[in-house]
Order: sequence, then structure tokens, then C-alpha cells
Amino acid sequence: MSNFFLYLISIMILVFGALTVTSHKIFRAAIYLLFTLINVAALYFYLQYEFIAAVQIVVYVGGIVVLIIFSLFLTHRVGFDLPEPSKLKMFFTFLSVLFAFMFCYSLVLGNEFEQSSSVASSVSINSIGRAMLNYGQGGFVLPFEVVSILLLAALVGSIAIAFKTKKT
Amino acid sequence: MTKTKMNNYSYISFVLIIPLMVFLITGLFGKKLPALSGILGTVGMLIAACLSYFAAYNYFMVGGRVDGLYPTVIAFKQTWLQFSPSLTIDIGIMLDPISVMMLVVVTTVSFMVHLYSIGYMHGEERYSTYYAFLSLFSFSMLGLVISTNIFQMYMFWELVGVSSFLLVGFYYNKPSAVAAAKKAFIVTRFADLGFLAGILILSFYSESLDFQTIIHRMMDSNSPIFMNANAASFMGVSALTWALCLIFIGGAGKSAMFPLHIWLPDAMEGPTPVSALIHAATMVVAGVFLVARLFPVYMQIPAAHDLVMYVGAFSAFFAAVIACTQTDIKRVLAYSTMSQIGYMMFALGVSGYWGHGGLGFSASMFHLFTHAMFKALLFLGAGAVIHYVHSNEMGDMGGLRKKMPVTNAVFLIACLAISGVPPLSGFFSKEEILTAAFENNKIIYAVGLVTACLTAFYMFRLYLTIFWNKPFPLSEGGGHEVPGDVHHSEAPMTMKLPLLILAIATLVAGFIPFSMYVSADGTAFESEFHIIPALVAVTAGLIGIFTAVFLYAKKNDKPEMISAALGGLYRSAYRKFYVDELYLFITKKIIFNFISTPAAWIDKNVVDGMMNLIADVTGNLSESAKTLQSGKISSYVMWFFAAAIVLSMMIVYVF
Amino acid sequence: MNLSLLILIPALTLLGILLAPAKIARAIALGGSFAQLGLALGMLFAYMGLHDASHLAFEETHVWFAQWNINYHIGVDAISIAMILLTSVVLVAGVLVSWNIENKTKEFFFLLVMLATGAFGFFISQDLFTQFFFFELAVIPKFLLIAIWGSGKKEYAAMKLVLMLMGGSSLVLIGILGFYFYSSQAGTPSFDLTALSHLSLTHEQQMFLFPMLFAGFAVLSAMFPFHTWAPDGHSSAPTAASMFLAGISMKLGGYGCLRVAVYLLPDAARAYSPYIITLACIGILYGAFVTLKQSDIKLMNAYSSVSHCGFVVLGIAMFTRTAMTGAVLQMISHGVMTALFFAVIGMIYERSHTRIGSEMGGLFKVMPFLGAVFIIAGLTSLGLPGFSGFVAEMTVFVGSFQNADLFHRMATIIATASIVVTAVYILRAVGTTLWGPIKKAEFEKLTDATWNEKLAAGMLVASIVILGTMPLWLSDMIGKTTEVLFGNVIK
Amino acid sequence: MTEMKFILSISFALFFIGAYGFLTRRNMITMLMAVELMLNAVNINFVVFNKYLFADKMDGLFFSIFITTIAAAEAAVAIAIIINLYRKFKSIDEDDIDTLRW
Repeated sequence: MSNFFLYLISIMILVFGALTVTSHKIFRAAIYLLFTLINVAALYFYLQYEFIAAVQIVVYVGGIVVLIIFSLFLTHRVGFDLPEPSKLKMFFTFLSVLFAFMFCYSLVLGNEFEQSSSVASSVSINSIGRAMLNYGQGGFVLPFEVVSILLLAALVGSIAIAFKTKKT
Repeated sequence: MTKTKMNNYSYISFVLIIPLMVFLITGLFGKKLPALSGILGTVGMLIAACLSYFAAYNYFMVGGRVDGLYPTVIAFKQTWLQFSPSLTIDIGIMLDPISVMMLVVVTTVSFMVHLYSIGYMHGEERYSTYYAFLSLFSFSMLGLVISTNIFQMYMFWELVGVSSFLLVGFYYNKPSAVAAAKKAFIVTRFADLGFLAGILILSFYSESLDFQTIIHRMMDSNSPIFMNANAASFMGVSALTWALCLIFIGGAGKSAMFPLHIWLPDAMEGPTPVSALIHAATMVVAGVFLVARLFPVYMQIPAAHDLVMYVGAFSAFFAAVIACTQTDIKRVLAYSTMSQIGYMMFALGVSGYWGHGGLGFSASMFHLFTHAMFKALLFLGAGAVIHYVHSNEMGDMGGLRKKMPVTNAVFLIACLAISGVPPLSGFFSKEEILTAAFENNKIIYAVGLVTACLTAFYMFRLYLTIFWNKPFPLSEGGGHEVPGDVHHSEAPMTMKLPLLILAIATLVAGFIPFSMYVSADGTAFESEFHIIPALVAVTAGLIGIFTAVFLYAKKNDKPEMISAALGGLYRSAYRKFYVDELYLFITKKIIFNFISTPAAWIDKNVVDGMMNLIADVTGNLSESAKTLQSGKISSYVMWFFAAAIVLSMMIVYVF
Repeated sequence: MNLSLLILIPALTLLGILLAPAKIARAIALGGSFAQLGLALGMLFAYMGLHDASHLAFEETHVWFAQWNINYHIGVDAISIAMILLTSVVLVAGVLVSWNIENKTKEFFFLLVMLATGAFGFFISQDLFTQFFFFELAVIPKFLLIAIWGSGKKEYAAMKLVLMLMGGSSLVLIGILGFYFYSSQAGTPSFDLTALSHLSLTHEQQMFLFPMLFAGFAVLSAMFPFHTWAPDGHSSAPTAASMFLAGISMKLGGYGCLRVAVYLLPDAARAYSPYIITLACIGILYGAFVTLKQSDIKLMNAYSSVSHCGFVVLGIAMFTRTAMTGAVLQMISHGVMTALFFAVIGMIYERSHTRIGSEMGGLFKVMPFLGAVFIIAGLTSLGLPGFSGFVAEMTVFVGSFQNADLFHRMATIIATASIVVTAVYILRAVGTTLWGPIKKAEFEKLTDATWNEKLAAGMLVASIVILGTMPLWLSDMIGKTTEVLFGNVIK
Repeated sequence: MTEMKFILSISFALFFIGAYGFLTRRNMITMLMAVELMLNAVNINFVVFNKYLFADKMDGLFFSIFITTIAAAEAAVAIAIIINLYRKFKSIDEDDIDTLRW
């Protein structure tokens, strides 16, 4: 039964992903992206990482996709058809991408992964929070701070970039 | 290193040093005191001449023979450049009969020419330069004749070449003089290439550059060095033969032997005294001197020896034929010089080495001696005529005997001498040569006899057209406008004096018992006087003279008729048998158009093109690399992506 | 004898030129170069006074980069002393010739002296790295000298010249690094010439390194077919730069070929020598024939340099003591001669404003001094005894002929044949430019040489005559050094 | 293990779908979407490895959290740039914007 969900989620991810990159309507593409991301979140649920799934939904679905849709509206008319890329380019890109995928897939199939023998630790929100703010062994406070600064910088930067320069 | 052997001949070095100093002084400071340079040069040459007379007296009379031979004296020797332990260029002074004789000849003629030039070149703008060059030439020529070392000879050989170049091109704003100077230098230079190659081969095998050592080593047919040189062969000819033939090419170039003679007639563009000195008496006999110097080695190789003989004989005849048709008096004299040098050459060629067999050698040197005197006289006389008439063309002259009595007399003497009329000097030397030829090679003898006849003919043709033929001044003005300076006197004393001295020399030089002093092996022998050959030779000369008198004593149309009758033969002789044209064809058409032009083209287009091609390829590569940088994100991504895949595959599969 | 002075004096001169006002820059340059000439002469006498005047002397070593064993190691033998003398004479003459340069005076003299500094450093270095450093120092100023003060297609010429020379020097660099790594395989990595000469390399290693070093230096000595920078460069360069280019830079190449490539890799050099001889012979004759075709007298001299420098390479590749000595003599002789030639061509050009021989004519009448100098340079070029060219060429010929086999013999004879062609083009140049009637009326008013030009030409002529009349001391000295350096590989 | 390999293959597929989109699309916003897909695929990888191979650690989790954060920042900046470009060029077709060359 659980395998069924996994396959379902997987198929959804791939189909919506493919639609995202092939759709001719840009708005639809955004929506397909949204579905893809939701399905990725579902995958996380399936893996029992609820917190990650939540972050995925909040940040991606709630944040990024909305941001994208906003910018879409700022720059496009809604019914706008995306230009068709040349068939040749599509064909060759497809081939090379397929080749690369086969390469990576063969690597994964051929590789014997070594499972860590130790006991699985809890991934509750509590432990994640502790680990995130822990400055001792196994803590992530430094990357957390760095990322927060980065985020701030990005916010300020994006505002600065998007700021309308006065025409002199 | 320094092997200076002082002996009582070391004063000979002043014979060289004086002209050199004169050259330096007049060359550097001559502009300041032009009048003095002539006097300085003349006095310097006088001293040099006196010194060499003194040396000759000492050498032949006081020193005398040692064991029946005149010794070879090294008066001075100094290493100048060392190539390897065995090969060194020494600068030195070597005295043996022929070099002492040459010293006398060169200093005498040079002194005469210096003296003569004071009058002849008077008022010339580059008077002091002229004297500087003249001194340079005298220095080089003297250095050449006293060389101890074959390379020393080559060096002075080149120096006489360049002084000849400078003097022929003395009137440098005359294009014909420039062309003649270049031609003279380049043709002799080409011949010198042979000389140089010959030196290289000879010196390699004999392991020496020293004349005495080379001769000593090569004389012995059984010595390993000789065997080695004779055994090594290239294209079926032994190395030694090659060396000697190549050296002879050098000599032939300087001595204007066929086919390297083309420069000599053109060299007459120089001032006439220069022609007398360089192109009649001294430099042009350098080739004869060279062969004479290496004569013992030539004796060892019959092929090279025969080459000398045939080339000499052919040149003698060939030049005599051309001389009969020329109208420029200096050119006639030039061809006559060539012909007489041919005589000397074939005399060497027919000569043996030992004792009386060496008659040809002695005769050749004797003729060199007498010829220097009377040919210098002829040229200086011609110079006086030209000075008077201001033209070189025979057509502008005639009947000058009344206007120029002295010149007339000396010119006649010289003409008789060269025609071999007894008892003038030319008779004796020529008679000896013909005797030597008669004894060795009948064909050469016949050629010599015919040439003697031709010589007499063209010399008297020349003499008669200048001094008799028509009355002077020419009323109808034969082509050339003769300037109306008929009133001026014959020539200044400075010009007459050398003429007289040389005339006396011409008269008496024949009585010197030359073979007593100069012979191939150094032994003295009495050259017997045979009446029959002498009569034959004189008859041949007289036939030539009477033919000339018949044709040219009075102005008439017989010469034209004869030349018309001869037709093509006359024309081709007049055009010097088209040798010049042939050379011009080879140099201009073949070398210039078929070697030089393509080479320049190749350099511009192929070699340089290759370099430019490399540059262009680099440029084009960078142009195309530039288009990779298109500014299109997708293409960058494409490259990035492809590179990532390739790299990861490399990491996985290769490493 | 402190050898570093040889670099210090030019360096101080450079500093002086940099700091002084433009007006006295030339005086400083002249003073510096005269001091350098004096020093070079002093060094010559000091060296000749030594007990064993054939080995390396006045050596000095300072550590430069200890980590990579790079040392500032200098020293001189007879060959380098000869080269240094040549360079200082040409330097003085070059400064004198460009006395009246007006455009960017300071920069001009700065670059000129810098070039000479590089050359001095190159000749005294005994450490490959130091040598390469100075080598580059001598190459790069040429670009600016030609590109700024040149004439005609100067940008193209400057670019071409520097690119080709840089190509050459990159090959040299490969060779040097190759040596460094091979020596580090054998024990201690080293750039030191003497140390490297004792390094035993395998045949393959030698055969790989030699072409790099030799070809790299040969580009600089304008060996066929790498000569094409020479005509373009010379014809566009200002007078002093041409003098330096032909008088000094081409000698860097010859010196490098001999003192680095052949010295370090004698076996490979011997193996490659037939090819080198063939190329040299082609270069000699071909250069001479191409020269025949040139109507521009400066181009003529540029091509004739190609021909004459062929003798250097020929002499080196002949592997006899005499021929190698001759090669060094030819370098010196050609350096002085060609500097003189370029100087006098430049002086004539300044007056007549044309370099095409056929457009001139009769100039001897209006400028007898320059005419005489031109003729002297020409006669030196065609190898007249009494001038240096004769001594050098004859030494090469005699030395080459000591090889007893037919190939070397033929090569020698072919090379000697070029002296005839040389005579033809030299005499043609003399005949068309100096002699004959004056072609243009304005030539009548031209002036003869000024004091500085007379001094420059006089110095060079004096050097030529001294070398040409008294060659024994020099050839002896060089011959002994040749024996010390190559004694075990030559005949 | 097979499950992990299956999910990994899904994530690879998603990654290359994103790559395909990135290469073929010319509109910048769609390119940005493709980038988001790729980032997600990477996230999945981290999470999967954490889950199946190193269950006792949380590094993979944190990586995915940080990547998500950075993706957000990146999207913000990208969109700011896109809007700015749009103002300048009146287009967000990357073919029209090639001032990045040379």
C-alpha cells in the first residue's frame, strides 16, 4: 500500500515536472510547478520528515511560487503563449539530458550504498530546533546565522535592484 | 707566436709602409692641402722605387747565388691570424727572384704614373683622393708580390681589386664609370671565389698556408701529403687538380683571361694613368704572378698546367682579333694587354721546370717585365693624346705627329716593341716565348705566331690612325666636336718625363739576360738565341706592320671595304664576340629573374606568409573563441552542463 | 673586478634618465654609455691580464630564490667579453646617432639603455633563469621603440617582431624548464650553466631539449626560416633601434645558440648539425639572393644581415674550434658592421627622406663623409681584408673546411659563394645611391654629417678597422675559450 | 535499498527535467522555475540519503532546509533582476539580452 503512494507521488512529480518545462502557457507552467512542489512535499511526508514537508509547502509553495506568479503578472499578459524553442534544439537537449540521466542512473544502480548501523534518531521539530541553535558538537548555529544574513542581504539586494531608478 | 726574423732585407718593409702612410695621410688630411698630396705620393713612390732597386741590386748582385740558386729570403714574418696550429696567416716579406723583379716593376711603373698624374690630373676636384687611392693600390700590389703566405696574397689580392674598383669609379658621376667599376669588381670577385675555394682545398691537404711549405710538401710526388691530395677525388678529379684549377680561375679573373676578361675593356673608364698602372702593368699580371708563384705545384699536375696553357693561348688570340676592330684607343690597348697576358700565361703553360726546360717560365717573367714597361708607355702616351684631343675615339684623331713629337716618338718605340721588332725589348721576350712554345707544343706555337702578326697589325693601325692618317685638326669634325684648344702645348714636363724614361726602359730592357736571374727552379741558364725562330717571329710582326701601313698610313676607304667584306666576322669581333651580352643574359635574365626575383617572392609570400598564417590562424581561433562568448545564458549553460557531464564521467570512469 | 657594475651602471643611467629633465636625458645616456664602454675595456684588460685567460672569471653568486635554487650567478669568459665590448660600442654609437631625437626624448633613451642593460645582463649571466630574465628585458623594449618612434608599417612590424621573438623565447623557456626538471630528477634542481653542463642526460632528453633551446635562440639570430621579423622590423625601426636590433639582439641569439644550446647539449647538437648546416646554407645564399632584389637600402641591409648571420649558425654547427671561433668573430664583426650600416643609412635617410636606392644617386658629392662611411660599411660587409668581416668569414670558412667529408665541404663552398652575391648587391647599392649623377636638385643642398654622427661612425669604423687589422689577440682569446668550453666535442 | 534507489532515480529524473527546461526555455521566469525544480531534486537527494543511510544524523535535513532558504533568497533576487531587466529591455527573453558578451 505504501508503495502505491510512493509510485503515485513519483508519477505526479515527474508528470507535473515535465509539464512545467514544456507548457506553452507561462501561467500554467507556474501552476504545474506548484503541483510538483506539493508532490515533493508529499514525498517528504512519505519519508516521515514532516517538518521538511512543512517547510517545503510554506517556503516553496507559499513563498516562491507566489513570488513567481507575481512577477509573471508584472511582466506578462496572462494569455501569453511562450515561443516554441527550435525542434532541433529540443531534440538534442533531450538526448543529452537523457544521456546524462542514464549516466547518473547507472551510477546509482551500480553503487552499493553502505547503511549506517546506528539507531535512527528522532527528527521531531524539537530536536531539529535544538540542533539548529546548538553551538556545540553537531550543532548548526553557524550555518543558520550565515543563511539568515544571506537572506537579509538577498532581501535588501533584491529591493535595491528592483528599485525604480529615477530618470535623470 | 711571433717569428720575426730580422736580416739585412728588413728595409723592404718600408717599400710597403711608405705607400700605406701616404694613403692614410692623403686620405685623411688630403682635403686640407691638395697640392701637397701629389708631391707627397710621388716622392714616397720615388723612395720606394729606390729602395726596391737597391734591394734588387743587393739580391742579385751582392747576395748572389747560394749553391747555384738564388735563395728565398724571408725578410720579415709576423703571425697575423691563427686558424689552427698549422694554418696561420702570416704577414711577411718573401724575396725570391720573381718577387724582387715584381717589386722593381711595380715601384717603377707606379712612380712613373704618380709623376705623370701630377700633370694629367691637375685641377681635378678629387686630386688628393686620387693620390690616396693610387697609394693604396701601390701598397696592395706590393704587398701581393712579396707575400709569404697564400692567404696574405689573397688579402692583398682583394685589396688591389678594391683599389681598382675605387679608381675605375673615380669619375663617379659618370654612370658608365660606375658600371665599369662594379663590373670589374664583381667579375674578379667571382674569380676570387675560385681562388678562395682553391686555397681552402690546397691548405687542407698541405696543412699549411705558407707558400714555401706548400711548395715544399707538394713538390715531392712520394710524400704522403701529396699522395693524399692527389688521391682524394671529387667528381673524378683529384683534389689537388681541383685546387689548382680553382686557383687558376682566380688568376684568370685578375688577369682577364677568357672568359673572365669582360671587365678589362670597361675598366678603361678610369683615369688613363690608372689604366696604365693597374690595367696594363701591374694588377692584371697578378694572375701570371700567382701561377708563377705556385709553378712547382702546377708542374705536378699536368691537367692544371695544360689548362693554363690553353686558356692563355686562346685568350691571346681571341683578344688580338677583337683588338683589330675596336675604335676606342684605350680599348684597343686593353685588348692588347689581354692578349699579351695570354702570351705570358701560355708561356708558363708550355714551360718545364728543370734547367733549360724552364725557358717558358723565364720568358714569361721576362715578357711580364718588358710588357709592363712598354704597355705603361703606350697607355701613358695614349693618355697624353687623350689629354690633348679630349676624346678616346680614333675617329677624332689623326696627324698628331706634328703636334706631339715626343709622344709620337715614344709611342712608335712602344709599338715597335710590342710588335717584336729587334732590338727593342719586346722582341727578346716574345722570341723566347715562341721558342719555348715551339719546343713544347706546335699548335700553341702557331697560335702565338698568328697572334704576334695580329698584334703588330692592330698596334700599327692604332699608331697610324692617331699620328698619321688624316691631318689635324680635323676639318670635317669626325662626329666628336673637338674643342678649339689646338694651341695648347703637347703636355707638361711631368707627363713627358715618365714617357721618356719608360721609352728608354723599353729600348734597353731587352738586353737584360733574364734567364740568368729568373728561372723556374732557380738555376741560371743561358737562353740561346736561334736565328731561324727569331726570323720567323720578326717576319710575322713585319707582315702585320706592313699590312697596317698599307691600310692606314693615308686616309682611304680600304679598311671599310675589308670590314664590309668580312661581314659577320667583323661585326662579331667588333661586338667582342657577344661575350658581354652572354654575361648580361646570365646575370640579368637568369640570376636576377630566375633566382633572385623568385627568392624575394618566396620570402614575401611563402616564408613570411607562413608566419603571417600562424598569426592569422591564431587570430581566427580567437575570433571563433570570441563567438563562444555570445552573452547568451543558454549557450553558457549548455557548455557548463556538457562540461559538468564530461568532467563527472571523467572522474568516474577515468580516475 | 666587480662584474655587477656592468649592470649597475646602466641601471643608474636608467634612473638618471628617469629623474632628470628631458633636456639632459641624452647627455646622461651618453655619459652612462661611455662609462660602460670604459668599464668594458677595463674588464677586457683585466681579463687579458689573468693567468688563465680562457676560463670563466670574475664570478659572483648571490642567492635569488633559495627555494628554487635560482641564483644571481654572473661571470665572463672571452666570448662574453667580446660580446660586451660589442654591445657597449653599439650602445654609445646608438645614443650618439639618436642625439637629435625630439619626440619623447626621455622615454626613447630610457628604452634604449634598458635594452642594452638586458643585453649586458644576458651576456654575463651564468644562471639560466637570470639569463632568461635579462633576455626578456632585452626583447620587450623593442616593441615600444619600433611602435612609437618607427616609420612605415610600424605597428605591424613591432607586433610581428615581438611576437616572433616571444615565440622563440617561449621555446627557450621550455628548454630551460626541461633542464630544471631533468636536473631535479638527477638530484638537485639547478639553473646553473656550469652545473648543468655536468648533468648527464639520456639521448632522448638531449634530443628533446636541443631543438627547443636552439630554435628559440635561432629565431633571435634570424636563422632561415625564422628571419621574417628582421626585414619588417628593421625597415620600420628608428635608426638606433635598428642598430641595436641587428647589432645586439641578433647576437643574443647567436650567443645563446652557442653558449647555452650547444654548450649544454653537445651530443644532440652534433646529431642535429646536418640540418642546422643545411638551413644555415639556405639562409646564407637565399638571404643574399633576396637582398639582390631589394631596392630599399635599409631592407637590403636587413636581408644581408640574414645572410651574414647564417655564417654564425654555420660556424657553430661545423663543430671545429676554428669555425666556432669564426662564428663568434662573425657575431662581433657583423654587429659592428651592421650597426654602422644602419647608422649611415639612417643618417642618409634623415637627409634625403628616401630609402629607395634608385631615387638617390650622386650623394657622394654632397656628403663625402657619409659616403665614405657607407662604402667602408659595404666593403666590410663584402669581406674586404683589413676590415673585420674578412677575418670572421675566413675563419668560418677555413674552420668549416676542416671537416673532411663531402657534405661539410659542399656546404662551405656554397656558403663562400655568397660573398660574390654580397659584392653584387653592395656595389649596386653604392653605385645607385652614392655614385652616378645627382637625381634631384634638392639633394645638392644636403649637408654632411654632424659631430655626433661623425663620432658615432668614427667609433664603429675604428672598431671595424682594429678588428680587421689586428685580429690575433681576439681570435686567440676566443679560440682558447672555445677550447675550454667545447674541447671534448670539437676537432 | 531498492526503495531508496527508486526515489533517487525519481530525483535524478526531476533534476534532468529541470535541466531540460533550463536549456530549452528562453523566458527567464520559466528558466527560474526550471532551476527550482533542480533545487528540489537536490533536496530530495539530501533527504533520502539522510533517511536511508545516516538515520542517526540530521545533516541532510539541515542541508535541505538551508537549500530551501537559499532558494527563496535566490528567487527573490532573480525576480528583482528579471523585473529590472524587463524595465530596461521590455523583454525577459534571454535571447534579447546578450550584453554579457565580450
